[in-house]
Formats: sequence, structure tokens, C-alpha cells
Amino acid sequence: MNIDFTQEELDFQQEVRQFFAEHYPKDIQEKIKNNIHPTKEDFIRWQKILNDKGWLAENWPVEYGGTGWTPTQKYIVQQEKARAHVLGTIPFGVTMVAPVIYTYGNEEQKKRFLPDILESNVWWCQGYSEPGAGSDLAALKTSAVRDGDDYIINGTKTWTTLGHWAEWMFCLVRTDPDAPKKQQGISFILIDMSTPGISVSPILTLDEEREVNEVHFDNVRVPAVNLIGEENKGWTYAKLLLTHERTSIANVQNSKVRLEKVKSLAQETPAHDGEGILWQDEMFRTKVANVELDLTALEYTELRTLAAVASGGAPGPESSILKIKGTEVMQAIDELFVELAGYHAMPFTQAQYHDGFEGERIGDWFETNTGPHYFNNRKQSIFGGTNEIQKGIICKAVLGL
Amino acid sequence: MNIDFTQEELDFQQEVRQFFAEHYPKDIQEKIKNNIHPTKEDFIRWQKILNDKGWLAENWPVEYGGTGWTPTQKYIVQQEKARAHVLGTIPFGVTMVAPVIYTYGNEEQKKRFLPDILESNVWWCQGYSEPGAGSDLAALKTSAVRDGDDYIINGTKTWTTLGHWAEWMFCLVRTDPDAPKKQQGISFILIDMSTPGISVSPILTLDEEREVNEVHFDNVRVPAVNLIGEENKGWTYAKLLLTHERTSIANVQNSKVRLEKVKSLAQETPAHDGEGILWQDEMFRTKVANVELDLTALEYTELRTLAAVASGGAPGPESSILKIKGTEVMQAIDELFVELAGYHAMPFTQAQYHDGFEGERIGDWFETNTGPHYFNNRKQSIFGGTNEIQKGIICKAVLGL
Amino acid sequence: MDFSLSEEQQLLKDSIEKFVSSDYDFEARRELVNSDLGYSAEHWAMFAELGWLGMGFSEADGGYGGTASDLMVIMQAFGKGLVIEPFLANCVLAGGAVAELASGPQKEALLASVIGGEQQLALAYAEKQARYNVANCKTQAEKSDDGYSISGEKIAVLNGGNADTILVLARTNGAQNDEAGLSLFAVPAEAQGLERVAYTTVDGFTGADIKLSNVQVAADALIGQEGSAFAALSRVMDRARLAVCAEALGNMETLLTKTVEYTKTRKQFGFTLSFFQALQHRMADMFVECQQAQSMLLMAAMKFDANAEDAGTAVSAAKARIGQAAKLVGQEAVQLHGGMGVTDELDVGHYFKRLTIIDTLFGNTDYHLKRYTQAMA
Amino acid sequence: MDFSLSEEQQLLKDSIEKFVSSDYDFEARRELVNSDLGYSAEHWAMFAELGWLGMGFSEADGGYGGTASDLMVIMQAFGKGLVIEPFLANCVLAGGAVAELASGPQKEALLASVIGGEQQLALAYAEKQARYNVANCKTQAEKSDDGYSISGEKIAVLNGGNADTILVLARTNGAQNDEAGLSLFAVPAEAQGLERVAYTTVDGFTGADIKLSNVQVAADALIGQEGSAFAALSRVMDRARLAVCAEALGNMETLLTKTVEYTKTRKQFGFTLSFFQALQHRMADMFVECQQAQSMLLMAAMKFDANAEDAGTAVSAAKARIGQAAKLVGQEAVQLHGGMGVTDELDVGHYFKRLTIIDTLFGNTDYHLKRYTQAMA
Repeated sequence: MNIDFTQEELDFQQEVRQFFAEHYPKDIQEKIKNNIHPTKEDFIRWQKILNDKGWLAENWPVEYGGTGWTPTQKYIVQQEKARAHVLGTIPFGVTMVAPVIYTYGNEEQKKRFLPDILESNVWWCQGYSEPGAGSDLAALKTSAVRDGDDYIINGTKTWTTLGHWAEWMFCLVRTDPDAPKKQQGISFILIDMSTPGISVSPILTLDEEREVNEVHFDNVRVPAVNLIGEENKGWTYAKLLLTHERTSIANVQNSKVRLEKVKSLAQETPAHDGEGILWQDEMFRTKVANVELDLTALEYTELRTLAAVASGGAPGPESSILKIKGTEVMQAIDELFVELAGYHAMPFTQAQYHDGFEGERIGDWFETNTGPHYFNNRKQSIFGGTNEIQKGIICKAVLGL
Repeated sequence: MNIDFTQEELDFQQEVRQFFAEHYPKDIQEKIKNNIHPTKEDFIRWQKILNDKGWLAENWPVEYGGTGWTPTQKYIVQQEKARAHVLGTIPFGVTMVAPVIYTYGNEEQKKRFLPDILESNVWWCQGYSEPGAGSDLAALKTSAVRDGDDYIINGTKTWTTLGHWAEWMFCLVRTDPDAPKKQQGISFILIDMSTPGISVSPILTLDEEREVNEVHFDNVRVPAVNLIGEENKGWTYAKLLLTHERTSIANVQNSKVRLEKVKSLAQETPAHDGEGILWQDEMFRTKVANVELDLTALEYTELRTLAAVASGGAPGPESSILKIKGTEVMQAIDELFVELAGYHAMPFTQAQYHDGFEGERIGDWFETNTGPHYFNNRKQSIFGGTNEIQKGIICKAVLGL
Repeated sequence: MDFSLSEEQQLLKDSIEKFVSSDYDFEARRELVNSDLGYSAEHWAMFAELGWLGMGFSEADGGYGGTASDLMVIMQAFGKGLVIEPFLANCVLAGGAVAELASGPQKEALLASVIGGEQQLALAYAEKQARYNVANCKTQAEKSDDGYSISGEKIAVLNGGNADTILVLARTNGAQNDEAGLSLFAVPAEAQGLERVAYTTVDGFTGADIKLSNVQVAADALIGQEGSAFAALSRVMDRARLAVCAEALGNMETLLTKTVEYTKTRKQFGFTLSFFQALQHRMADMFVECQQAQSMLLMAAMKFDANAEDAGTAVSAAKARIGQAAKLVGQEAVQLHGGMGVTDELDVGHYFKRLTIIDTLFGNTDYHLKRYTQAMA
Repeated sequence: MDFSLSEEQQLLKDSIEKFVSSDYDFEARRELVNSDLGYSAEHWAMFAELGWLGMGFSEADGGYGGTASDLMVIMQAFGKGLVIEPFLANCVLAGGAVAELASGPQKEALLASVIGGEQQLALAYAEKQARYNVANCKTQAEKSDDGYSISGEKIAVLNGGNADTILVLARTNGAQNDEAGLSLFAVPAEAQGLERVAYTTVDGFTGADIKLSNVQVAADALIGQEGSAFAALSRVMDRARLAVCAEALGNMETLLTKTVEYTKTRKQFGFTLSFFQALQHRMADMFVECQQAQSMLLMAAMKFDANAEDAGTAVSAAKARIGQAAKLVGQEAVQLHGGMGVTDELDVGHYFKRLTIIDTLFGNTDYHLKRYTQAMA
């Protein structure tokens, strides 16, 4: 057991830090620092820069253009990204659908889709959840009926994050409604979002932002060559993706940076009774300390999980811990921000946090965004498999209950 | 709405306070103050004094010898009892079996049993739980088979509190093993503990005290005249008793006195770092404050429940709150005591807390009892229907889930 | 001791609850929130007509109630329906301050128009550096020839954008944190030198940040005596705390009901959500929290009305404990509604938002926990 | 970064776990607890023979290990079986203090007999008024003609009743709270003027309160240099904290396993308890707490062994967070075992008792939370 970085790792850390300092666009960094919503173009611009360096596909095998990084290197990159307020990579292409394509897709599919993902030429979205299914993902009803060389798709997907920006969707559809178990009879198919019959309608979240959507399919004709792997085996492929999703969900490094921000703001914020600063208030400090303890534990839980993955295993059901504690910590930090903002958590100033706002700002930069951020982030313990579902996975797969 | 006592109530408060000051035996008071276990004789002696005053049977109808007190009067008595460290009344006779007898018993049974209960001539115990049934009380198996004028009883009861001191038991037995529902076919019967075939064996709790017992019945012959009400209707009678048990379980006034003790001890106890006193430690004070808030809320929840009972209703399923929060508060206070004791929570000094100890005491009076008391009190959220069972009652009977 | 409502209170409760359940549906409320005014003038006139706007005031002040328990009845019922009309700003805060401080004629002039629903008021007391301490006031009112000249900045002025008259807390004497030397002034919203940035709040109400630059007011703009505002405002704050505690309790009761209903209808894995025991027990916890919150509110309102020595501490006890309950109930209601809980479309998230802001209003949970802790023997 | 055990550590872990699972059943342990000695001399001899007693010491000190991660491996395995032999008192506390402080010959004399299992030691540092602050020491050692005269009172001396030699922390200089001026003395248990009241602790271990009245010791009873004990003992305390954190983790792992097993077999309402989702999710919470505790322990042990600047803070982070985890896991294990959980008969309650006392040892959760909070930037 030892906790230190090797000299090579320290060199790598320097390289990463320097690369971000030199190549991460300052205008995007300013947005992230100031909680301004990034645009689609911001994401694409930065992902292209990352990919030019060969650093976009952190988890892919080297043969497809992956980085080949060790867990420690990935950890270093996460740290440096958070430190430099680096814009997150949109996961739907590079993190989510790509592993399914290179693991279960055929050669033609790999050639057709992977380069555009690496180059951020195509924006992907996820078609898993349905209005009637909720956490019971496998209860999905969207149907795909074979018709010659095509499938005809009908149904509705929901909670489709950034679906209004997407050119392609990876989608779970029911190809055999008579399968004996609901997990059977599901197929994994890729859909061009410009296909006739697809309509995308917004669902506003509690911060009144458009982030998620409903996607409706009305007799949408999708070529059968877009099917991944075998018909009716889609659930197996989807599960791979779900565990991948969960190992990256803890967001430890971002939470660390945000918690540091809480601390530094608390040094400038008056205490609740207006005497002295909030950072001197032991109740507040103790809350911060408790979140930090949980976060430190989580950081090492994540490192242990990554180490286990590196030494052979696929991310196991233990990754559910990362989802549960990661979101709990995020939400606890949101609460601290709301508390810091005091009365200035109240004004609803949506426009201030979008590109091009030129009016008079209300409150200091962070204050009037804390409420909407807190409200929006309640989704963290719901989306991507609710924390209750994660506990169920632990019970079943780890504890054997 | 108004919170004040009337002049009559204030007078009553004075009367109660004076009576306890004059008639509550000082030697018993000293024991309670110093956490010395009271003896069977202590209980009987004090209950007889209370009964001579007519104040033992707080909840009984006046016609049977009850006090006829209003909820406010009962509240006043509880306050004064706690204030004067008054030894609790053992509930099995006066609070638990008596209401069943005067509600469902026949005239002969009333005459036979109620006077001895009032005069504390007979010590009762409860025969409900069984080793195999746990929280599923109605799954009880102890059988009573009619044989002429008797029932022959076989089986085992467990968690029988102070059963080794008891002369009589009220007991749930299965008289119809073929009843379609397990709640049917249960009868409520009174058993003389000196009947041949009964053996009582101790179960030590975590403080290594004998408080609960297993009671074994080996072909025990009980006269059928001891049956309360109708055969196979015992579950109905038992349920009445369970809600009665719950309304008295919150223990608010005792918890208030104990919390005051925590505060005063914290003023004499060094802080954890040995600098200043623990009462100046904001972490500790905040914990005390949070317990006190919960306790205050509970006090008014209890008052509201008692007021509702007085204006007509039987104690409803809301009384489950009293059990849940009452035990949570008790256990939180136990934790505060352990924290106060510091290293002197460690020595196990059982003999110090029993009558007649004359050796050298280890630790201040309260310290070395905090651990055993905390350990023992974990039973509070388990016995009398676990807190999980109480939540189930709320779900079913209040929320309709 | 008596925990029951008076006959009048029971009637009031029934009539507001009837209004809320039959005339205050969520979609109509959404339109009000998005309207220029931010609430319904028709509702407001109706509230006046039914006498609801007078319930926060004693008969001596021209009202029909005035106790904390009267306020509790109204606000709890409003909270059940997430009513956004500016009752709190007019009838508890600004109106309450006038009732506490003003002399006879001033009172008559201002309160009659509030009770009649003819004038909108706001109370501007909060300043950024002050957090929740009313005494911490940098706004200055300097005596001028024919009155006062007021300068300073106020934030989070509830109803500040709609108010015709703004009651401004300003310092006529003393240092920034002094309790003495605080005075209250009635300033016309259109006064020269008064700039306001109005906004909708994240929970759908309205407010404003206000800047005063040498705003000239006449001598009779002073409400009551010079330097006497602190004690009065402290009392107003405690009443306002009880009022929002009651509103929060109403919010929570609705959330519990809605959550129970939702889980009974929503199916997953072949069962309704209400079948899952882990969720059941969490709803039981929500119920227990609602009951404990109700108890705290009753206790504090009764102590306040009885002028008990520890009334202030009791209010803080209630605000802190109800803050804890509100957080649990609000977060759990959202969580148990799953994805729907975090949509703007469903009302549940809006109740949660209101509960969040109520915690901030007039001192958050920790502020009051500390006030309680400091008073603890 | 590397989280894996060395080959030696893995072997050690396997052998202790094998001993615990096959030779350390709970009824046998109960007999040991109730015996005069309070532990098994045979086990102790076996621990010595297998080299376990030397694992707390470096090779330079005659041991076979000495890192915090070595200690972690041993204590976690001991914790799984609730082993009551006095490893902590001898090999971490008293032995650790000797290893930190003593000169060559002293070290050899004392450590060899500890590692060989031939002598029982105890470390007497705690005083009632000091709570968890090692520097707060009223016990005085005054220079006398041919040595020192020691007077004072010590409490909660682990293994104090069985110890042949007691290492007593005493002040040779300075005021009650000074970090400077503390010295450590090896005092024979039978020394004149040393009175000990030995006891079994509530968790089945043994301890003693000790009173020293003008106890005369020779000059060579001083361990190391005069006045130099504080820094050494602080380091010993941090190692001891890590050791009991590891033991607590072992306790928790066993409790989780036993709780899961129990709920799988115990039937109620026609189903095994493990069928009830509310209980399932609580066991999932227990699992998460165990994992988080394991992470904290690894983090802190690695930082300690790396001599990291923030090693002390890391130890406090671990002690506080594991204290929280231990409370949840211990209380839930008892609760989920129902009535059986609170009986002396079942082992579960005894694990819970040990976890309770571990929280108290070397500073409880709040003490360490505060130490952490104070170090927080």
C-alpha cells in the first residue's frame, strides 16, 4: 500500500496541467467559473481540442483511439480538469454509446460511428427511459417492428438529456413483445434524429431550463443495419453501459472544487447574525467538515473501485456506492451554497446565467444561481437509476438479499 | 387555543407536588436519583402509598377506582413525578391487564382481580411474545386445549419483563389452530404463575441484568373461568391494550428531567480537549438542542393525542408516533450520557448499581452506568412493537398504504 | 391548556381551504406567477371582501383577529394551496410593523387601505451585510429641513416591486449594529432617488432589491417615534416566522398527501410504488415530521399569544425544527415522485421550492438553532 | 498509488482470519472474559510464537512490521472475531510508546519481552480532567535522590490490572496543559504506593484506575529523555487510533454479515426478514458505511505511513468518519436482530458494545471532528 505518485505520474500531472493552461479556451473557463450555461458549440469546440491531443476517449481501448491511461492517470486528469474548471465531456457519445459499439457492434458500425464520436461531429442522446416505465427500465414499450430492411418504430422516450441538440440517438426498443421475461425481447438500435416521424418536445426542469426532452416516434423507419449485435439481446448491451455510467458519476473532483469554493466564500460571507464571518461559525464549519469527510471517503472508494477495474474486473455492483454517495455529496454541497447565498438565493435571474446577458446583475455572481442549481440537482439522485434502485442492486448483487 | 393552566390546575399541581414531597419515600428517591435498581419491594411499597391516596389508577374509570383526571391533570402528574424522581408504576397490572378486565371481563373477574391490582397485592406479567413469532405477534403458537373445566396450556412465551417477580400472567394463547386467519383463534387468559408446569428462565440483556425471561408451559392446567371474554376473540382485547401501552410510552417528562441532567453535568464536565467545560462546546450544545427540539415537539404531540383521546376517541394509530419519537429521544439522551462519561463509560461496575453495594465506587455516580444503560435501552425501539412495526401501523392505518 | 381552534378560526380555515381546493388550481397559479403583477388582483379584492386581509390585525387596529394563532390558521391554509398573493408582505410584515409602531392617524391611514386591499405595502429591512440580524443596518436617515434624507441599499424586499409605499428601516442614530437608533419610514415607491430592481423569486413570489440615494421624505413619513423601531420589528419578525412556519406546514401536508396518492397510482415492476416497504417507511417518516412540525407550531403560537417569557426562544425552536422537517419532507416528496418531481410541470417541485425559501426567510434553521442554543440554560 | 496488501500482509491476514473463524468461537470467548485473567494465556503465547506480537514493531526494534498498514491488517482481523487478548495495550500503546521513546538497552529489555509475550505492559496516560488531551496531565514526577517520586491518578488504563509494568505519563516540568515537560516512567505494578482498581470493561476487555502516592522509581525508570514524551505519545495515539479504526471496521464487517444472514433465516409474517425492502435498504446503507469506513482507514494509514504533512488530520478524519459509520452499523445490527440483538446471549450486542467503546477510545467522534474542523483551511 502506498499513496504517493511516481515520478512518471508527477510528470504526467505537469503535462496535463500545462495542456489545460495553454489550450483550454479562456472564454469557456470563464463561463464555467461563473456558472454560465455553456452552449452546444462550446462543448464541441473543446471536445475537438481534447481529441486533437488524443485525450478525449479516456476509457476506450488504445486500438480504437483510447488513451490507455492507468487508473492513477485518469485520477490525475480528473483532478486537473476540476482544478482548471474544465468543461465536462458530454458522455452520450464517447462514454456511453461508443463502448457498446466497439464491444458489440460490427466492423462497419465501428467504422461508421466511432470516428465521428471521437471528432465530436455527431451529437448523441440516450433513448432508454419511457414515461410509463420510470425506474423499471426493462418495462419499456417503444416497439420496433421489422419491415423489410427496416424497423418501424413507435413510442415515446423521456428524460432525454440534451436531446434537442442531438443528431443521433442510441435507443432501446422492444422487438419481441411476447418474450417470456421483460428483459428479453429488447434490442439496441441507433437512430438518426432527422428521420421523419421523430419529434422532440421539451420538459422544463425545476430551474425552468430545457435540459431534458420527450422524444416521440411515429412510424419512424430505421434501417436494420443500425441494430447493434443481435436482435432481442439489447438488455445485455445496455447493462454494460449502465455500470460505465455509474463509475463516472461520483464527480468527486468537481465536488472537491465546489467544496473549496464554499470554504472560500464562507470567509467573505457574514455570519447569519451579521457578526463576523460564516467561516467562524462552528455549526457551518462542522457541516462542511462532515461533507468533506464523506467526500474524502468517496474519493478513496472510487480509487479502490478503479483499481479493481484495472486489475481485471468490470465495474461491479459496488459502483452503485459511487452513484449514491456521489449524488448525496453533490446535493449536500448545493445546500451549503444556498445557505451561503442567504436572501440572495431568492431572486430568479435565469437570464444572468446564459450567454450574452448584458443587464444589471442581481446579487454576487454565485448567489442567485444557488437556488435553481439546488433544485435542478435533485435530479442527481433520481436520474441514471434512482438511488433506491442502486440500493436494490447492492442488496441483490452484493448482499444476496 | 391557549397554553396556560387554570387556577384549579395550578392548585392541583401544588397538591401533587406537596404529596410527593411528603409521602414519596426518600430512600427510593435516592435510588432513582443515583440509578440504583429498585427492588420488587420498593415498587410495591410506593404503589400502595399512591393507591392509598387514590392516585394509582390514572386511566381507570372512576367507578372502578380510577382518578377521573383530565389530560391536563395527567400531564401535571407526569411532570411532578419526573421532577421528584418518582419511581415508575409497573404497568402490567394497573395499566395493561386492568383495562382489559374491566372492559371485557365478567363481574366475577372484576371483583376477583381489580382490587388486588389496585392494592398491588399481585404482581402481573405479560405473556404475548414468543420465540418464533417476533414482531409477528399474531403468529403465536402457545396452545390452550379445552379439557373439562380447564385449558391445558403448552408453549413458550418470551421477553417477559420481570416475569420472575410475577404471581400472575395475562396471556395470549391459541385456542383454535384451524382458524382461517391467524388473528382469529386467539384467546386471552389469566394464569396463576404458581400453577404446576410453569418454569421461568432468565434472559440476560446487554447490561447483564435479569429483566426479561422465557416462560415455559408444560401441560399447565388453567381453569376456564380465567378466560376473558369469548374464546377466540383475544386478539381484539389485546389490541386495546397495545394502544394503551403506546400512549404511555413516550416518557416525555422523564426524558426532560434526564436532558436537564445532561445539561447540568455538562457544566461540570471538562470539554473533550480538556480545556473549559463541555457545555461551552457548540457541537455538544447543538446536539443537546436538537434533542430538546424533538422532545418539545413530542411533548406537544403527546398533549394533542391525550386531548384527542379525552374528547372521545380511543388512542388511535397516531400513538405510534409517541412510541417512535419517544424511544428515539430516550436513546439520543443515552448517547449524550455516554459522551459525558468519557473514559469512565468503560468500567463495568454492575454491583455499584444494586442495593447494598458497599465497595469503593469507580467513577462519579452516573458515569459507569451510562454504557449499560445505553446498551439496555436499545430495547426501547424493539420491545412493545418495534419501531418498524409502528411505521407499518402508520402506513396502513393513517396513510392508507 | 386547549389546542382547539375557536369557532371563528374553524370557519376561517374551512373557507380558505375551500377557496384553495376549488378555485386555486396549479395551472391558474402558474399564469399568475408569469403575469406582470405576479398575483391576482381579483383574488386580492376577494380576500379583502371576505375579511381575510384584516385577520392579521386586532379589532383596535380595524382588523378582525390579530393573534398568532389567527395568522397560523390563514397561513397554513394558504400553504396548502401554495397561494402566492402577497398576504405575508402586506398583512404580516409591513402592516404588522405599522400596527406595532404607528400612532393613531398614521395607523388608520395605512392599515385601512391594507385591510381594504386598496394599497400594496412592503417592508424593506434586510441588508446584504446584515444577514438575518435586523439591527445590522447601514441605511441612514438624516434629518433635513423639512423631514429626512434616506440613503442605503435593501435586498429581498418582499412585494417590493408592486408596493405603492415602502416601509424603510433606517438608522437615525447609533452604529451599524446598534439596536437603538433604528427608525421606520413610509416612502412612496415613486419617490425620487428610489431605484428598485424587481424580480420574481425562485419560488414564484415577487421581490425587489432597492437602492435609496438621498430620498427626501417629510417628517410625518416617520412611523411612530424616532429610534424605536427595533423592538417593534423584532416582534414583527417573530410573528412573520410563525406565519411562514404555518405556511410551511401547509406545504408539507399537501406534499405528504400528494406523495401518498402518487405512490398509490404509479406502477413499477408490476406493483404500485406504495407496495414498496422502503418507500412506505419513508412516507411514515414524512408523516411523523408533519406531526412534530404541527406540535412545534402550536406550542410557539400559543406561547407568543400568551406573551410568555420564552416566546422568542419558542419561535426559534419552531423555525429550526420546522426547517428540519421541511427539508426532509420537501426532499423526500421530490425523490419519491422520481423524474416528475424535478419537472416544472408538476406542482410538487414548486412546493419544495417554497419550502426552501421559507427556510431562508427571517433566519434559516441554523440561525434559529443558534438562537435557541444560546438561550438554553 | 497502490491499495493492495503486500504478500506478507495477505498471509498475516489469512492466518489471523483462519484462527478467528476456527478457534475463536463466541462461547469460548465468553469464558475468557469471565475468567480471572480476562483473556487466554495460551492464545497469547501462540500469538507470540506466530510472530503476531512483533507485527507492531519495526525490524530495528526486533519486530516484523511496524507500519500502520501492518497494524491495520492485524486489528481488522481481530475485530472480525472480537478478539479480547490485550494486543492494543501491549503492542500498540505501551510497546509503541517504548519504541518511540526508549533508548537502545531499555528498548531491548522491554520490547523483547512484549514481542515474546513474556511480559504484560500497560500505558497509563489518561486522567479524568484531561478527557482526550494527552498533554493535560496532573500526575507529577519529582526528582528524588536516586530517581523520581510519582504521584497522581490515572483512569482507564487498558490492561492495567494484568500489567507487570505500567508506563506512567507524568509531568517533570511545566503547567497542567503544557506539551513540554511530560515524561514517561516504567513503574512495576507492585511498586509501593501504587494502588490499582482493576475491572472488566463493559465490552469485555480489562482495565484499571490507578492511584500513585509517592511511588519511588529509580532514575533508569525514565523512558527516553526527560520532558520528551508528548510528541512520542501523540504519535502513539495516532497509531492507536488507526488500530482501533481497523478493529471497528472488522467489527462492522462481521455485524453486516451476521445481520444479512439473520434476516435471511428469520421468518416473520410468512416471509424471511430479508424480504422486507425497508430492512434491505438499511442493510444497503450498512454496506455503504462499511465501504466508506474502509476507504477512510486506507487513506489515513497510507498517509500516516508516508509521513504526510496532514497525517494527523487524516487520522482524525478516519476516527470521526468511522465513528459515525460504527454508530450506524452497530445500532442497525442490533435493531435488525430485534429482541435477540439486546441479549447477552447473542454475540451481535457484544460487537455493538465494543464499537461503542472504540468510539470513546483516544477521542470520540466529536473530538476528532473538531480536530479536523480546526485544521480545515
